[in-house]
Amino acid sequence: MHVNLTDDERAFEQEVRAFFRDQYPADIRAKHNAGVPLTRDDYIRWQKVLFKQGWAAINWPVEHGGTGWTPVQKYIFANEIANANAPDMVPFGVKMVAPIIYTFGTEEQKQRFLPDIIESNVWWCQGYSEPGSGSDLASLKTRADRAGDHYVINGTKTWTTLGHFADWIFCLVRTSSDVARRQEGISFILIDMNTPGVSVRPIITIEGEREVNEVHFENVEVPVENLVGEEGKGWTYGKILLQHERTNIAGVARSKYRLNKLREKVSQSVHGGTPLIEDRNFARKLASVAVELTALEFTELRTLAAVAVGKAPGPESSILKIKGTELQQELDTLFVEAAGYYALPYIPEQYVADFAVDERIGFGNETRSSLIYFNNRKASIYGGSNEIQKNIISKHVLGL
Amino acid sequence: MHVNLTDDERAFEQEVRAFFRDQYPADIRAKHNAGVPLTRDDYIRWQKVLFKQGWAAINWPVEHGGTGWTPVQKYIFANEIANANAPDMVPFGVKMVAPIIYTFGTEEQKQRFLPDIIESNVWWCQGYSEPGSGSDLASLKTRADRAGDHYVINGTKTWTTLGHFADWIFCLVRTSSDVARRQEGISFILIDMNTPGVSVRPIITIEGEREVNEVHFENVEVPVENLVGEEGKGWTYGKILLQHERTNIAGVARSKYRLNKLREKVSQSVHGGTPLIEDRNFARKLASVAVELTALEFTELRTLAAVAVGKAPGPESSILKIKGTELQQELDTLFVEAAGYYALPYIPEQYVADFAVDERIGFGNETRSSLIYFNNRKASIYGGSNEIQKNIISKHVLGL
Amino acid sequence: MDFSITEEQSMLADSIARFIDNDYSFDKRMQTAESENAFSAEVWKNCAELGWTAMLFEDADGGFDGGAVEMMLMMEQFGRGLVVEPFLANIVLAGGVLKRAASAEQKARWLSGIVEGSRHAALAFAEPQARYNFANIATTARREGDNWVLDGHKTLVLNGGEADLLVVPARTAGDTTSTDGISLFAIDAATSGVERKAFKTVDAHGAAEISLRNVSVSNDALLGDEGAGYSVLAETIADATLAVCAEAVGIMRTMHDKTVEYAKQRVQFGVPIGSFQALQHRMVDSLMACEQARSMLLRAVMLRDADSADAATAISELKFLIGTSGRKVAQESVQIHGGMGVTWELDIAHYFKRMTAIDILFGDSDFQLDRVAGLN
Amino acid sequence: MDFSITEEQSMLADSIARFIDNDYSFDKRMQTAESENAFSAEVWKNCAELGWTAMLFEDADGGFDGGAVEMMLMMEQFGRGLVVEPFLANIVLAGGVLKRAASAEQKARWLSGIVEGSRHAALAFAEPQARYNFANIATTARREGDNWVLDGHKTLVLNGGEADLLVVPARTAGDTTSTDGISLFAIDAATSGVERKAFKTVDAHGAAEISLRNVSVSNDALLGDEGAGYSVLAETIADATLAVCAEAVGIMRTMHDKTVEYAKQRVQFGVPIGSFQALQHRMVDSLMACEQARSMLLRAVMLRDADSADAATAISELKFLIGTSGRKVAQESVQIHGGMGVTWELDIAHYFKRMTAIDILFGDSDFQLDRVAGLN
Repeated sequence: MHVNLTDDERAFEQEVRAFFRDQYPADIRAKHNAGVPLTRDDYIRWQKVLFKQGWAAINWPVEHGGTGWTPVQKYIFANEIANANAPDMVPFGVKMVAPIIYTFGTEEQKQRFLPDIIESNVWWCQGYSEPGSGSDLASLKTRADRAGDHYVINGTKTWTTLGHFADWIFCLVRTSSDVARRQEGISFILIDMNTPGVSVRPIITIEGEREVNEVHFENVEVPVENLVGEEGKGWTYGKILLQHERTNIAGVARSKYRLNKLREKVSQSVHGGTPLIEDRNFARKLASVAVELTALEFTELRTLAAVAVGKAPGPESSILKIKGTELQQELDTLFVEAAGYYALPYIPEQYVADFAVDERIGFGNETRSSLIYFNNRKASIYGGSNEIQKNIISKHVLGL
Repeated sequence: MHVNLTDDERAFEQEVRAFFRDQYPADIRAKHNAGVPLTRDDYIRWQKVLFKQGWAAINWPVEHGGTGWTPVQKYIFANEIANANAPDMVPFGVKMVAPIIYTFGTEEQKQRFLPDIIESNVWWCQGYSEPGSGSDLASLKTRADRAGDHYVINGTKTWTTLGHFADWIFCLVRTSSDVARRQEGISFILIDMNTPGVSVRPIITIEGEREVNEVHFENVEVPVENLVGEEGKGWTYGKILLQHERTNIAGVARSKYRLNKLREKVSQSVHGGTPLIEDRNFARKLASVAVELTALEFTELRTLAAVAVGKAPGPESSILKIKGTELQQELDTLFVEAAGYYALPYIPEQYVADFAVDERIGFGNETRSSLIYFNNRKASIYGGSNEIQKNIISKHVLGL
Repeated sequence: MDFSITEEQSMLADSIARFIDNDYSFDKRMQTAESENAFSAEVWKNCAELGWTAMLFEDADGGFDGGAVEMMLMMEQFGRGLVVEPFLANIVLAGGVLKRAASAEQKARWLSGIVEGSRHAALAFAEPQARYNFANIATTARREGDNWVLDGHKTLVLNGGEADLLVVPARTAGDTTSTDGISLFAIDAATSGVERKAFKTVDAHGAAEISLRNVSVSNDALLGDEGAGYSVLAETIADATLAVCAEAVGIMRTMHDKTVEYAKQRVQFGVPIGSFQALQHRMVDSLMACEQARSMLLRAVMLRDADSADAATAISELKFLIGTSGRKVAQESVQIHGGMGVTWELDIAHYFKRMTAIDILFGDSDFQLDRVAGLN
Repeated sequence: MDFSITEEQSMLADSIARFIDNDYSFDKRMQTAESENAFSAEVWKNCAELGWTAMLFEDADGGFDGGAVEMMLMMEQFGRGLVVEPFLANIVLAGGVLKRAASAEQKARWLSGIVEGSRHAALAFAEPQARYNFANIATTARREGDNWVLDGHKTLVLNGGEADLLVVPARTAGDTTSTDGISLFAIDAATSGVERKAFKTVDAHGAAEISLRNVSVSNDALLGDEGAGYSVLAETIADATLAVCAEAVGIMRTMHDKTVEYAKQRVQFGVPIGSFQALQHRMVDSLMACEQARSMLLRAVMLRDADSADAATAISELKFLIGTSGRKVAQESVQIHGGMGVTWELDIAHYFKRMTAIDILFGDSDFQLDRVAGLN
C-alpha cells in the first residue's frame, strides 16, 4: 500500500502538463478563464488539438484511437486538464454515443460514425429525457414507427445540452408498446438533425443563459440502418452507457482546482478590506470542504483501482456522483459567500467576449459566482437525480 | 400583537416562583440538582406538595381539581418549574390515564380513580408498546379474553417507564381479532399490578440505569368494570390521549434552563484552563441552538394561542415533538463537548445519595453529561418516533 | 402576549393579497423584471394610491403610523408576489433615514415626495471594502466654505439608478470603521461629480454602483447632527433587515406550498412523487423551517414595536435563521421540482434567486450569528 | 499509488478477524467489560502469543516491524469486536513513547515486557486544564540531587489502574503551554507519592486519575533528552489518533451493516422497515460516510508509512471526518434500531458509546478542524 507515483507516472504528468501549457490555445484559455461562454468553433478547434495529440478519446479501445492509459494515468490527465482549466471533450459524442456504437454497432456504423466523432467533425447531442419522463426514463413516449426501410419519429426530447450546436442526436425511442416490460419496447437510434421535421427550441435556465433545448420530432423519417443493435434492446444499451463513463464523474479534479482558486481569492484583500480567510468561520468551512473533497478523491482512486483489477465499478460509482455534486454545490455557495454584495449584480453583457471589466466600479468575476451557483443546482438533478442514485445504492448495494 | 405579560400574569409569575422557592423540599432539590435519581417516596412527597397547592393537575377540568389556567399561565408555570429544576408530575397518572377516565369513564370509575391520581396515592404506568409493536402500535398482540365477569389478559408490554414503582397499569389490549380494521379490536383497560400473573422485568438502558421495564401478563384476571369506555374503542381513546397532552411536549422550558446552565458552565474556567466560551466556534454553536430554541418557544406559544381561541392543536404539535427533541439532543451533545475528557469516566456510585464528589480528582457533574446524552437518544424514538411524526405531518398537514 | 392582529391590519394584508392575486401575475412580474429598469411606474403609482407608500410614516409626515406589524404584513405579501418595485429602497431605507434624521424643512423638501410615491430615492449604505459592516465607511465629506464636499465609492445602491435623491453616509471624523463621525447627506443624483453605473441584480431589482468625486453640496444637505449618523443608520438597517426577513418568510412559505403542490401533481413511476417517503420527510423539514422562521419573525416584530432593547439582537437572530433555513427550503424546492426548477420560465427559479439575495443583504447568516454570539 | 496489501498483512487481518469471530463474542466481551477491571488477562495473553503485542515494534526491540498499515488492520478488527483490552494504552501510547525515546538499557528494562505482553503500562498525556492540547503540561519535574521530583495531576490515564509502569510527561522548563521544556519519565506506579483513582470509562475501558506529590525518581527514569519530549509525544499521539480512527472505521462499518441487517428483519406495518425510502436514503448516507472515512483512513496510513510531512495534518483531517461522520452514523444506527438501540443488552448501544469516546480522545472534531485550518 503506497501513495506515490512511479517515475514513469511522474514523467507522464510532466508531458501532460507541458501539453496544456503549450498546446491549449491562448485565446480560448483567456475566454474560458474569464467565464466567457465558448463558441461552437472554439470547442471544435480545441478538440481537434486534443485529437492531434491522440488524447481525444481517452477511454476508447486502442484500435479505435483510444489511449490504453492506466487508471493512474487517467487520474493524472484529469488533474492536469482541470489545473489548466481547459474544457473537457464535449461528452455526447466521444463519451456517450461512441461506446454504444463501438460496442453494439455494425462494422459499417463504426466506420461511418467513429472517425467523425474522434476528429470532432460531427457534433452529437443526447435525446433521452422527455417532458413527462425525467427520473422515470422508461416511461418515454417518443415513437419510432417502422415504415418500410425507415422509421417515422414523433415526440419531444428535453434537457438537450448544446443541442443548438449539434449535427446529430442519439435517442431512446419507443419502437413497440406491445411488450411485457415497458423497457423492452425501447430502441437506440441515431438521427441527423438536418432531417425535415426536427426542430430545436431553446430552454433558458435559471441564470438566464441558453444551454439546454427541447428537440421536437414531427414525422421525421430515419433510415433503419441508423438503428444501433437490436430493436427493443435500447434500454439495455442505455444502462450500459450510464455505467460506462465512470472516470471523472465526481468532478473531483475540477473541484480541487476551484477550491484552490477560492482559497487564493479569499486570501487577498477585496477593495482594501480584510481578507475573508481571516474570518475563522469561513476558514473552517473551507477546510471542511477540502477534507470531504480529499476523501472523495481517494474514494474515486479506490474505485479506479478496483476497476483496474477487473472488478466492475458497479453502483458504488453512484456514491461518486452524489458526493461529487454535493461538494460542487458546497463550493458554489462558498464562492457566493466570498463574493458578498458582488454576487448580486446581473450583467450578462460582461460575459461576451468584447466586454471590458470595469475595474474602477469593481465588478470582477465575483458577479459570476451567483450565476454558477444558480445554474449548478442542476448537478444534483441531472444524470439521474441524487435521489435516484440513492435508490440505486439502496437496492443494489444495501439490498434493501 | 404584543409580547408583554399583563400585570396579573406578572403577579402570577411571582406567586409561582415563590412557591418553588419556598415549597420545593430542599433535600429533594439537592438530590435532583446533583443528578441523583429520586426514590419513589421522593416523587410522591413532592407531588403531594403540588397537590396541596392545587397544582397537581393543571390541565384537568376544574370540577375534577384542575386549575383553569390560561395558556399564558401554563407557559409561565412551565418556565418556573423548569427554572426551579423541579420534577414535573410523573405523567402516567395525571396526564395520561386521567383524561381518558374523566372523558370516557363511568361516574364510578371517576370517583374510584381520579382522587388517588391527583393526590398521588396510586402510581400509574403505561402499557402501550409491545416487543413486536413499536411504531406500528395497532399490531399489538396482548389479548384480553372475556370470561364471565372478567377478562383474562395474556401478553407482554414493554418500555414501561418506572413500571417498578407502579401500583396500576393502563393498557391497550386486543379484545377481538375478528374485525375489519385491526384498530377496532383494541380496548382500553385498567389493571391492578398486584393481580396474580403480573410480573415486571427490568430493562437496563444504554447508560446503565433501570428506567424502563417489560411487564408480563399470564392469565391475569381483570374485572370487566376495569374496562374504560366501550370495548373495541380503545384505539380511538388512545389517539385522543396522544392529542391531549400538548403543553410542554417540546420541553422548551427545560431546554432553556439547560442552555443557561451550559452557558454558565462554559463561561467558567475548568481546572484553571481557558473558558470554553472563548472558543468562537463553540460560542457560535451555543448561539445557534439558542436561536432555534427561541423560535421553538414562539412556535409553541403560537400553538397555545391557537388552542386558546378554540382551534384544535392538531398534527402541528408533531412539529413541537420533533423540533423539541432535536434541540434536546443538540444540547446533550454540547454538554458532552463541553465536558471533554471528563465526559468519559463512568462512575455510577457517584450518583447514589451518599457519594461525595471528589473535588481534588475533579469529577463534577461533567461525567453525567455523557450518560444523559446516551440515555436521551430515546427522545427521538419514544412517544411516536420522529419518523412517525413526520409521516403524520406529511399526511395530515401536507396532504401527501 | 397576543399574536392577533387588528381589523385594520388584516384589511391591509388582504388588500395587498388581492393586488398580488389580481394585478401582479408572475407573467406580468417577469415582463417588468425583464424590462430596461426592472420597475413598473404603473404598479408604483398603484402602491401610492392605495396608501402603501405612506403606510410606514408618521401622521405628521403624511403617513398612516404603521409599525413593524404593518411592515411585516406588506413585505410578506410582496415576497409571495416577488414584487420588484423599490419599496425597500424608497420607503424603508431612504425614507427610513429621512423620517428619523431630517428636519421639518428637509422632510417637506425630500420626504413628502417619497411618502406620496412621487419621488425615487436610495440609501447608499454599502462600500466595497466594508463587506457587511455598515459602519465601515471610507467615503469622506469635508467642509469647504459653507459647503460639504464628498468623495468615495458606494456599492450595490438599491434603486440607485432610478433615484433622483441619494442619501449618502459619509465620514466627517474618525477612522474607517468607527461608529463615531458618520454624517448623513441628502444629495440630488444630478449633482456634478456623481457617477452612476446602473444595473439589475440577479433577482431583478434595480441597483447602481455610485462614485462620488468632489461632490459639493450645501450645508442643508446634512441630515441630523454632524458625526451622529450611526444610530440613525443602525435603526434604519435594522428595519430593512426585518423587512427582507418578512419578505423571505413569504417566499419560503410560497416555495414550500408550490413544491408540495407540484409533488402531488408530478407523476413518475406511475405515482405522484409526493408519495415517496424520502421526499415527504424533506418537505416536512421545510414546513418546520417555515414555521420556525415565522415564529422568529413574529417575535422580532413584536419586540421592535415594543421598542425593546432586545429588538436589534432579535432581528439578527431572525436574519441568521432565515439565512440558513431559507436557503435550505429554497434548495429543496428546486431539487424536488427537478429540471423544471432550474428553468427561467418557472417562478420557482426566481423565488430561489430572491432568497439568495436576501441572505446576502445587510449581512449573511454567518455575519449575523457572529453578532448574536457577540463576536463582532 | 497502490491500495493492495501484502500476503502477510492480509494473514494478520484474517487471524484477528477469526479471533473476533470465534473467541470474542459480544457476550464474552460484556462479561469482561462488566468485570472489576474491564480487562481479560486470558485475552491479553492470547494477543501476546499471537504476536500482536509485538507487531508494531522494531525487530531490534523484539517486534515484527509492523507499520501504520498493520496498525490499521489490527485496530479495525478490534473496533469490529469492541475489544476492551488495552492495546492502545500499552502498545501505541506507552510503548510508542518508549520505542522512540528510551535507551537500549531502558528498553530492556521496560519496553521488552510491553512487547511480550507481560507488562502493563500507561501514558499520562492529559491534564485537567489542558483540554486537548497535550503540550499544555502543568506537572513539574525538578532536580533534587541526582533525582527528579514530580508534582502534578494527570487525568484520564488510559490503563492507568492496571499499569505498573507510568510514562509521565512533565515540565522541566518553559511555561505551561510551551512545546519546549517537556521531559518524559518512566515511573513505577508503586513509587510513593503516586495516588491513583482507577475507574472505568463509559465505553468500558480501564482508566485512572493520577496525582503526583513529591514523586522522587532516579535520573535513569528520564526518557530521551531533558526538555525534548514534545516531538516524541507528538509522534506518539499522532499514531494513537490514527489508531483510534482505524478502530472507528471498523465500528462505523459494523454499526452500518448491523443496521441494514436489522432494517431487513424488523417488520412494522406488515413490511420490513428497510422498505421505507426515508430510512433507505439515510442508510445510504451512512454508507457514503463509511466509504469516505475509509478513504481518508487509507490516505493517512499511506502518508504515515511514507513518513510524509503531510501525515500529521492528514491524521487531523481524518480525525475531524471521523468525529463528525462517525457520530452521525452511530446516531442513525441507534435511531433506526428504535427502542432496542438504547438498551444495554444490544451491542449497538456499546458501539455507540465507543464511537462517542473516540470522538473525544486526542481532540474532538472541532479541535481537529481548527488544526486543519491552521487556527490553533
